[in-house]
Amino acid sequence: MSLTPGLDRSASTDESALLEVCNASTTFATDRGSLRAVDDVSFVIKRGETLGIVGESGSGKTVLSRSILGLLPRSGVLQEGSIVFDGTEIVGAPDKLMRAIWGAKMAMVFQDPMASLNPVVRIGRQITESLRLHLDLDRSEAKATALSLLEQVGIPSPKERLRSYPFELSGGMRQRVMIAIALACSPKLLLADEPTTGLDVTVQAQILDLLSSLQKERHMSVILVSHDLGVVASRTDNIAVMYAGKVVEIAPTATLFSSMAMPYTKALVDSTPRLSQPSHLRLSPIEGRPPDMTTARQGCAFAPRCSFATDRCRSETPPLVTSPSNPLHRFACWNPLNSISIGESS
Amino acid sequence: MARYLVKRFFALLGILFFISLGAFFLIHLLPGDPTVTILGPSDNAQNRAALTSQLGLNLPLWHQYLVWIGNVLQGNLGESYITHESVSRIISTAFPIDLELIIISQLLALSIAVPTALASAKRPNGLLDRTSTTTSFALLALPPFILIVFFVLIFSIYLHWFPGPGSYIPFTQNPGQNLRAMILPSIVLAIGSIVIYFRILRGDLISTLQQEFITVARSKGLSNRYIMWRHALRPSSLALLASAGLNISGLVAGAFVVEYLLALPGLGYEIVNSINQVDYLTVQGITLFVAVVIVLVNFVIDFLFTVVDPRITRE
Amino acid sequence: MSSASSPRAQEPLLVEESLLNATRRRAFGVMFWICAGWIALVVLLALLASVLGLQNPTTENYDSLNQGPTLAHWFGTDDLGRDIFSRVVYGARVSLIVGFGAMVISMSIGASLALLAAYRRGKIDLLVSAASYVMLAFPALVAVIAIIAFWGHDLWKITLIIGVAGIPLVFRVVRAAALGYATRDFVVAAKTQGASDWRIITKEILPNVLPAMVSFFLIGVASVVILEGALAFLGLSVQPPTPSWGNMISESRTYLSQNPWLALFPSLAMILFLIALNLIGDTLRSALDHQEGKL
Amino acid sequence: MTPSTPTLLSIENLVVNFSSGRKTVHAVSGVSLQLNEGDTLGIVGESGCGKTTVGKATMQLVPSRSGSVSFDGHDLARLTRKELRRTRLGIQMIFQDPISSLNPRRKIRDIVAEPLDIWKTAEGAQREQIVRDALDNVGIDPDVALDRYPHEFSGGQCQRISIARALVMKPKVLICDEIVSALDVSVQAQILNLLQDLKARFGLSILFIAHDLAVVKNVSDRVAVMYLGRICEFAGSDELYSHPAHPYSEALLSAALEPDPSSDRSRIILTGEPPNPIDPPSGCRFRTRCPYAQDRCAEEEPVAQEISPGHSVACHFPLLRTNS
Repeated sequence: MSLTPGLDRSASTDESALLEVCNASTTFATDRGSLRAVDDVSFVIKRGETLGIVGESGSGKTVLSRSILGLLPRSGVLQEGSIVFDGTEIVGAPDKLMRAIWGAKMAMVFQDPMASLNPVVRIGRQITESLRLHLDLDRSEAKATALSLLEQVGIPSPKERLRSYPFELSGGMRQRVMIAIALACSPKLLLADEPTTGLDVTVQAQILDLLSSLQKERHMSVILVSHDLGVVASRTDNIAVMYAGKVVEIAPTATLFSSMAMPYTKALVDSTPRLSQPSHLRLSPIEGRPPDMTTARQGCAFAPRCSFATDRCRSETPPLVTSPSNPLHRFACWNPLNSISIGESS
Repeated sequence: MARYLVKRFFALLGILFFISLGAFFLIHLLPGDPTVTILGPSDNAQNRAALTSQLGLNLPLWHQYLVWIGNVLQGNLGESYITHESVSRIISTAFPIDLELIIISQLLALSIAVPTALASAKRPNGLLDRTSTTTSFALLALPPFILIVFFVLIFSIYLHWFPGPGSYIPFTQNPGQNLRAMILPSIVLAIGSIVIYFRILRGDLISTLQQEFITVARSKGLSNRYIMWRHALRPSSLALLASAGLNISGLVAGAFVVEYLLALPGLGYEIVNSINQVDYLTVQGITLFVAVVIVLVNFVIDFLFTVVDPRITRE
Repeated sequence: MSSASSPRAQEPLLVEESLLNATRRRAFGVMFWICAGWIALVVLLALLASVLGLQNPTTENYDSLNQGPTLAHWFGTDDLGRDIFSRVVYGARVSLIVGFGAMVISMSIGASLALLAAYRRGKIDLLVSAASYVMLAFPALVAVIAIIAFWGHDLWKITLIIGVAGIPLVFRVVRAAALGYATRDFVVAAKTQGASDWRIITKEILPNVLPAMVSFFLIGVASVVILEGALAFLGLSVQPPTPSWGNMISESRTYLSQNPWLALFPSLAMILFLIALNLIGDTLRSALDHQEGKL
Repeated sequence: MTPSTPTLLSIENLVVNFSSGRKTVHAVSGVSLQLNEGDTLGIVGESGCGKTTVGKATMQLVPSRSGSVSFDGHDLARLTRKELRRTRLGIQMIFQDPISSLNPRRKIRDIVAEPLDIWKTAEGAQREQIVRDALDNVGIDPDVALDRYPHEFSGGQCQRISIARALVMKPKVLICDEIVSALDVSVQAQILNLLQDLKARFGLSILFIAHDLAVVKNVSDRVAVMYLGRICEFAGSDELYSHPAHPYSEALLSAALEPDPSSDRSRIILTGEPPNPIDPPSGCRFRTRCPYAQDRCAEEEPVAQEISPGHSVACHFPLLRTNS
């Protein structure tokens, strides 16, 4: 596919690409004018690969994941660019077409499992309904499959649980049920939007481990969206950092942490308190606040909060460029950090 | 669930007790002398005193209450001071009319309100939604008595489609005639309910459709129709049920007005006449009966709540 | 909209998720102001009825019976030759007094109890809630009819009785609204700063519940106007010859086939008044809901 | 009580139960803590461990079943309502949800001035000046903020305003209940730094309640780890994080995620979730999830024992220090 400007050719021609997001933008009509929540985002996910999307609130990560899923409201939303999933163009696709993809090839795990499960429908039916729809199973086959799914996600006494209502389960169990629902028809792509944010620390670790083991077993692609760098740090192949609707840095996970180029990424890492740091260490917050997305901007969106910003940063928007040291590392910055590392590897 | 219902049941018994007190004291604390009603204003004091003690009206109020409630518990609601017909009999002939009226009107109301609400909520601010919301708004401002006045004028007097007031025939005598006489009052009564049900259900459906679990249902590839009926309707019907419980009292009131205006000899007609004739025991008896029915309907609704939302029994 | 318990970032709610549920902001719009103007006009006419030089609403004139609208009688005359326009204007007084008067009674008592119950909870709440349940289970219309029938039907008694009968409903609505605020952290914060119960109820909770109360008040007035009309049909509202909309519609039934105007004008007056009240109440409520979503 | 660090707030054997229908929720079961002057005491634990209830019971916002809370020499539970209102001013609380903490229908000026209005301590120009100073102290521009409503501010700014309001009456103790968990990381760091500054400037003592281990470590001098209504471990901040002695503390620390792909240590992943506080396990409450649990743990409730100065643990088989 050659119609992917802004994308690395080696990435776009890779046959094993499952999802190709190309110059995707999503704009909302609001009271205060149009709001470009996702702004010209491009990336590729290969089969079996995990991409972490990290960003603070308002960075557009949630809207991006919904855009990929094609689940945005119809009115007041403008989607541009192209999102090709497994050979199908998602942008502008009618619901009729999407229904064959939703649940069957692409599934989503949402943030709040209590809100994601229908409170008055038994767990069993919430799992079996997509099985019966997509795989055409009869009632007993669907039930048997649901049972084995519950076992796979580690729910004790799954048989009884099929007849339970969501409120009878704990938070962690509910999220396991959500995962079972999402995995029911063996999708090729799983979008997990803040899947552990409301959960306790010890449960969060369980759920993330479960997700990554299932992902390996099924050779599924996963998009893990989180505000927490810690969540994505150890379980992804690549990480995309979003700020003000744009992907500002994207790289293989290890590369990102070892040689981050975008000052925002570094600031994000530095502002997070760490267990390994001594107590009372002064944190380095990012001063100011993210830009108002409804007003037109000039230059880099992070420039007003960036300590390295120059006049150029404030007037010209930096494009997403490939790092000279690593073809898989791309960033949008005029004054990247770690210029030494570029020199080293070239 | 059983424990929840038992708990509700005992709460209802308590409510019933207070209602019996209410029905009794409401009537007895008010001015008015039944002996005047029965004997006429010109009778002498001696007869009046005799009748007072015969009716037990000389006893202290609480004693009168105990006598009355004792009889009621044995199924004896007393008899009318005027016609000497037993109150239970008055109720048993009048109540089927209310029942028929309410059942027909509610079936009518639900069969119109639910599909309209589902269709409207699918596209809020769409053409259908705006039309039906505006219509419901107009209907909300049409009191039953105005509707009746103009319906009678148009459909009975000008068009002769339906019989006019006072043409009630019991169902057992002539089902066809009976239904013809009931259509007009049922429609009038239904209109009020349609508006309430439509507005509540539409509002709840719209907020349910914004819930995450609806997005999840869509992300499973389920059809919109399936999502509306299987995922959205049930969690949205709680407020509808609750309003039906509150509405029942208003419905009875509406039925009473409609009956009185169209001279349908139901409970409403009877009670207004009894009140005008200061017929204590009949008013008391019918009030108690109606209150008990309302309480029982609410008990059924409480049960339906547990069917619609399993969370309720376990709080 | 969101559960406050989850330790997640709250801000996306404001920024991103509100977009996903994008509903366009509803301004008050022209209809709202037309309706408000209409109600103001009705109130003004009713207040000034006696100084406007209208014909006496109870003066009978046998020279012009059952007339349709004319220049002399804009709305025509009734079966006793009385001017219908003037009767409609004077009749508005009854609807306004009963409607607003009864709701003022229901609101002031019901809302005070509700705020107290919602904030203090415990025994007060239990007691008043139970009492409201009992009262709601009682067939209100029957009670109202019976009391009015036996106690007498002048304007003030009707207003008082309907007002008292409305207390439990107001209580339940306001209590439900207030409960949502009574447990918010800003109430707790005020408490820890030593605010008295009175201060918390009036300064912290009430301002938040007030818009819902205003909206419910207007819709309540509409219901009471309808109830007064129904009572008139049962012969239990103000007594003739004093005009009220309900009385006029009720009396019109006798001559309806000869003179539909008799019913038309008072009906129109009532319906337009009800529509205006409902629309204002509803607009306020959805404006409130919208605001709520933003908070 | 040594004169160098006198105890300001002392919680002794606090027990708080809630009734849920016919059942009893054992929210806090015998918690004792001392907050010394100028100290920051962290309480960390998962949801439902009772940490928030400890804060609320300290403020007498929920009734305690037994135990005592003494502040500045007063037993708070024994004060009359009137005395409590006055004494409690010395302790102020900041909550998790910045939006819900501020009355949406009042202007920032009136929100911050609320305690002044309640106690009628300042009026007119003086009131205005105090409010302005308070906002200045937390980094909010009073000229912009005074006449605005809370919904015009971001979560972080609302949290600053909450802090400004809490500090108006010059309290000695600040109870912070999950105050940064609703905020973005970058904003979170701003608030944590602000808290440190204010503490130093106004000589505050802080009870810092949170679920995030790294955050608690960053702000606290000493940390108590809670599980299901009890304190299982209590130690100096750095000590606890480097040498956890309770198996629960160890598991909690190892489950925490760090923004660093190389930090994937040998992890202890607990199975299951905390049991229901309606029916807590006998003996040690952690035993149902503890990888080292033995019969004794079910029979006997472990009492807190000091394993090194200032480090106590409630476990029959505390982890030894040798493995480090």
